[in-house]
Amino acid sequence: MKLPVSDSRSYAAFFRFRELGEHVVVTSLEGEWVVLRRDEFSAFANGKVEPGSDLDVRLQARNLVREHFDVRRAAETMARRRRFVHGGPNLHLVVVTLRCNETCVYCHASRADLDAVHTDMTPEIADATVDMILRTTSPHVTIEFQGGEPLVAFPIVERIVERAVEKNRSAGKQLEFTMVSNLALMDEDKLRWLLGHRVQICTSIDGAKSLHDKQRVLPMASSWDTATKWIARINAAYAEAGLDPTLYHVEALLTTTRETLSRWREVVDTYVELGCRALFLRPVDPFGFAEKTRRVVEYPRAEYLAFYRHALDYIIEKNRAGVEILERYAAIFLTKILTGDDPNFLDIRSPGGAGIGQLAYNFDGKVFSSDEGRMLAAAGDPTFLLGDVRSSSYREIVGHPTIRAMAIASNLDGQPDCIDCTYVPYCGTQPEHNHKTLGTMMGRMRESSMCAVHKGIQDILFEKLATADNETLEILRRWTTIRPREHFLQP
Amino acid sequence: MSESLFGMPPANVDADIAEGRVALTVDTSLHSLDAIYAAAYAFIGRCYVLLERPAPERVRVVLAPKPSGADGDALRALIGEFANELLSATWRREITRSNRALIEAVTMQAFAGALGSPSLDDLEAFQFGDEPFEDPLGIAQSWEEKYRKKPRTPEEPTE
Amino acid sequence: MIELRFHRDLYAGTAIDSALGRFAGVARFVRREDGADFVVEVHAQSPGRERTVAGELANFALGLTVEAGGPDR
Amino acid sequence: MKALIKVGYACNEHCTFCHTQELREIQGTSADVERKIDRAKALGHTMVVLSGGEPTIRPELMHWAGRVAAAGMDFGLVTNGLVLAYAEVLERLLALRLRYVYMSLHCGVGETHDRMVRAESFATALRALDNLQGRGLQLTVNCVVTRANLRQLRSLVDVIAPRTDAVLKFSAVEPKGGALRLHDLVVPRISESAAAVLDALTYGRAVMPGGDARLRHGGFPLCLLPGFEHSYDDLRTHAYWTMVETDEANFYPVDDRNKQHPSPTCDDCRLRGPCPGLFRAYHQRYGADELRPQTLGVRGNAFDWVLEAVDDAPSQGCPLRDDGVTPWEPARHLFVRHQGRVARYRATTRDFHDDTLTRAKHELGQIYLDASRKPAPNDFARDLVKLSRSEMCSPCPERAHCTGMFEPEFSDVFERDDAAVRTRLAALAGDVLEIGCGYGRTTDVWRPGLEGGTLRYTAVDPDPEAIAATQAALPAATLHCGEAELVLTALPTGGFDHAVALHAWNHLGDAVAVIDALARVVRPGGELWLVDDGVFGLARTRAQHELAQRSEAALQHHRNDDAGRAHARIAGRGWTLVERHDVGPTTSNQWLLRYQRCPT
Repeated sequence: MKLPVSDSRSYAAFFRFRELGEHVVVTSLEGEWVVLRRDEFSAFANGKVEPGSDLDVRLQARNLVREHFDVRRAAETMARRRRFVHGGPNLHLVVVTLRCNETCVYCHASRADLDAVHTDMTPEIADATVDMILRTTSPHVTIEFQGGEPLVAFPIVERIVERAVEKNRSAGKQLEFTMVSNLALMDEDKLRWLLGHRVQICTSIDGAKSLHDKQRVLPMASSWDTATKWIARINAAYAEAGLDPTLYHVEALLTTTRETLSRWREVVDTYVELGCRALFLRPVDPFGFAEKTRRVVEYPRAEYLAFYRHALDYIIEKNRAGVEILERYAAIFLTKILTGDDPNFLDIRSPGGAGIGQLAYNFDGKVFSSDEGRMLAAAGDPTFLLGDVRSSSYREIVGHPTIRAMAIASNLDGQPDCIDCTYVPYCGTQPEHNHKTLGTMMGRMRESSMCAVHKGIQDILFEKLATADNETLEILRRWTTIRPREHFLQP
Repeated sequence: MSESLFGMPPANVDADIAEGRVALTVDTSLHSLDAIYAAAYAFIGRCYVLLERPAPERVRVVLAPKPSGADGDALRALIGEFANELLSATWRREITRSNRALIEAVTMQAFAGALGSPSLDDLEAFQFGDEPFEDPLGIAQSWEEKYRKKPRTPEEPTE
Repeated sequence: MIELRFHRDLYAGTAIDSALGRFAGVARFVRREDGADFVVEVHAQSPGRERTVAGELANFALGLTVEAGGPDR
Repeated sequence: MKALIKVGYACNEHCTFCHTQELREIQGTSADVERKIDRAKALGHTMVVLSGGEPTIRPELMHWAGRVAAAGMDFGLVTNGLVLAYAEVLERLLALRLRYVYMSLHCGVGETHDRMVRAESFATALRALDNLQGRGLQLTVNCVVTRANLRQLRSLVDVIAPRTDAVLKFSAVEPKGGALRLHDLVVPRISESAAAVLDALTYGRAVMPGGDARLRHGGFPLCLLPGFEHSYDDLRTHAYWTMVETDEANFYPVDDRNKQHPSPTCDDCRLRGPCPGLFRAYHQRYGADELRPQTLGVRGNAFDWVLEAVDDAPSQGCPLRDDGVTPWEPARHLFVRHQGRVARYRATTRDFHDDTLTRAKHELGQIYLDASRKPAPNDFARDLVKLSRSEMCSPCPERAHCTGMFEPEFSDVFERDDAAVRTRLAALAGDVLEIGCGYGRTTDVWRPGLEGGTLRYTAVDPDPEAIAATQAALPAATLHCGEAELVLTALPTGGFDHAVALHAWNHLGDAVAVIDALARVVRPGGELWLVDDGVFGLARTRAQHELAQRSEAALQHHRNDDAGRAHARIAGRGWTLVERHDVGPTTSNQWLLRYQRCPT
């Protein structure tokens, strides 16, 4: 006969918890979770759970009961969540020019005017950049063209793509290209070339026309009209090529400014109308030019979270009405929460992706931990500069002391507050953001706006998981299934 | 002139608003010197930081924002932020100690994964036959290695 | 003149020397020892400059002490 | 062309005066040094010299020497030499192309040397010095002169004299690092140390086999070492182009920014070009009273940038910027782009200080390509093509600290500026006095006035042949042969309406005396015209440069005044300035000052 369970130490395995209204979220060391009613939690924490009861079964299923704690399972789950650490840098951001034809109120990229041709990457630097990228240990390589506006320096984009494809014949990576463009300088010739070379095209849409044009100023024209015209054109081209339109279409990126907050419905409607399947409700960054205009575009994080909640509810409503569109933050966190996998989103993982998951290459050959690190340097703070494609070796860049410090700083197992946070198995911090906003790479999470956002979103998601009906849960679950877009892999 | 700041314990926090300085007196039985260093280090970009020893078991951390002219509110916010960072550093030290194995394992794997093994390029730079020479007389020892421990060193010029 | 006092328990003497060397060109310093303190007098043309030099010197000495792993033991 | 790489600052000695004393804990990584060696090669250096701290105590020494040799460059060391007391170490380094050793030895008296370096080194250093004999090395023994060895410098001459491969150099101690910390104990007054060095050099000249050719000095104002002005020695005389400190990422040109030529003491000194001046920290403490500026004597007013290399210009981008601008000297390098090619020139002249070169090149735009085949161009309008900063530099963020890209500008600034002055002079009427008429350069300016009876012309020139030539061209002119300041004493008070000095001002022995004399002979209300040339540089091929070096054209300038400095001498001496044209990027190198004689 078993002895009755008499105290918490002998019933519950290691757990973290967070009160959420009528509920309590409980997570285990390795990231298993359960949402309990308050009375259930009290029983769990005090060791008053009836053996064999429904609650006991649920808790055992989540590996939260000490007596039945499955060490091997916990270890495997933890390893699966951290699988990315074996990978090496897979995302390579290449800033082919700082020149840009648009002027955006929040521009992070430290842009330059169109006549600043000296901010174009030279062919020699482009070649050295490709060579450096293909030295990564990661079997997957995504080269993302950024700017400035990459179409301004299109010959460099072409050169990099062609050289990378050529070099990859011996490197043998799963190679993809993405270009982030405002599309204003797109033309049929460039489009044909991009489609022919399987370069995925992304653009920025800030909401409906009035908001978009106000925030993204294109001299003499409407940036909205040009972008949406080309979105339709490109989507049609994918369809003509016989590609599944649910999978192959232009994705758009949103920058949430103060103006956006009250216009959540309009933003979602806009994205749906444009045929986008994903919406990423990113708050504005503290980097680059945005710093200077912060007063104009910044807002308290509580207001952002209210906006997020409204928008998410509305997106779910759309889904219930048959429209397939997901919110990217939700998808990232839900994948971690529901599947135990990690989608390897580099800004939300532990340790973070700086250097060991991504690298950013500036037009002048300088290599940075990330695009944020590059933007800080453009604003005069070279903390995250790692080397130069022309003179540094790959191992010098990736093994740079700054990267080591960042890996340790962004490992949540060493982070006060995070270590006790219920959401630690799913979360991540970004040393560049901490450095910029709090003056230390480590960060202090209670003061961190990024933490507030991550925590707030996960609160909303767990609330949904605890209270939503089956149809909604099904929608959320669907967001975690990733359908690979194999067409964009270089053959 | 020392004065207290609203909402701050006067026994620990004092300020000289005219001089633009604020100080926190820390009990070293609660916060190790390493934690104090860590917190102070994070502030040397923004402030002039001076550590003082008013008594055994006490370190007084004086912060003066670099652009002078901070008012009482700014100094209060600053020392508050410092106290938070100090607490954070102390706690981080504890956590890092208890989680050291896990952190090291993850960091090591992440680097092994990202760095890969040395390539032929790396090996190419390695030259065989350029090993250091023999130094039987200890000539190539640094001055510090050779002389610092000795009781008698040649004198400084006396002129 | 600004007088800085660096306690031996908190600062490495070598760090202070290095800091003094680094700033030698920008002001005049007088270094002495007083009990457990290393004392540095900072003399510069104006009080504002003295504040800046003294502050930067103290930061530098602290930074080097931290990098050296603490005071001389 | 040498590149100097400081590998770290640790050392097996601990000199009292060490200028990197506070950096001893800083060590460069091996990979860092390797990268710098590779970069030196890419920049076109032919020798890499390692310094520290003490480079020979690094375990990677052989590895680095091997890498330098493998890159096809020679190898050098700035060292205290102790490790070279191991004969086998020296053998291995010689096999790896060691060609240059700059070694410290501070006294011929062992105890003094050891006390200065705070180590028992003297015997080891002598053993090394003996090992280094007869190996075909470029070998310099450097002695830093401090209060400790000041009175024993001759002893070092005695030690070095029989070791005939070595050149002996006495260096002023730099008040930096240890020498600054212990300034009063270490740094002697410069007049005192220079006197001791002068004594040792004079002694060395008498007793050393090879004499002057084996004696050098560095860091002493040249005015304090009369008779040894040409024995100065510094990074540039050793052909160092660039250097890199341990914590720097890229190479920088060698420079003298830690030293200065105190103004006004040194302003007119003819030794200024090669002279190191005073260490700033020294000047701050003691001022410039000890200096003895040499204001008399002739000097040049032009210098050469000599062609070093020509490459194809890249079709886009800037070759300088793409490669990093820091290694190129803003003053001494010159890049000229023309028709798809880029030519690189370098000025090695020591006739002018870097500041003067920088001003001529970057502020005043006085750079010309010598398109002639003459030793000295004498028809500027035809011989010289003006070079201007390329448009491509305009938007460049590196512009301010880059040596810049230049392009030929085919506008004839000389003819234009000259014609403007001539037209105006031709309109003068009444009694005109010309100072320095030369070989009839201006006769066609005066002829119409003389023949038309509106002008009476008097001229002064010290050269009888010039006087004869002018007289032949202008029979009606009144000419006087002699130094202007003397001739003018004989001319009548208030006898002239205009005085003119065209390209004569900087040739006058005592310009102020001439100005005062002119104030007497020009009537109140009359005018003084001064037109002269500023310093300019010529981009030349090596052949052109050598031809010019061999030419016998004598230097004739007694000063290199620009309009501002000339005016400073004239101000307050009875003349009112009415017109001033300075030299600038859009003009030739000609400036103009016009004055009116004050009424009283």
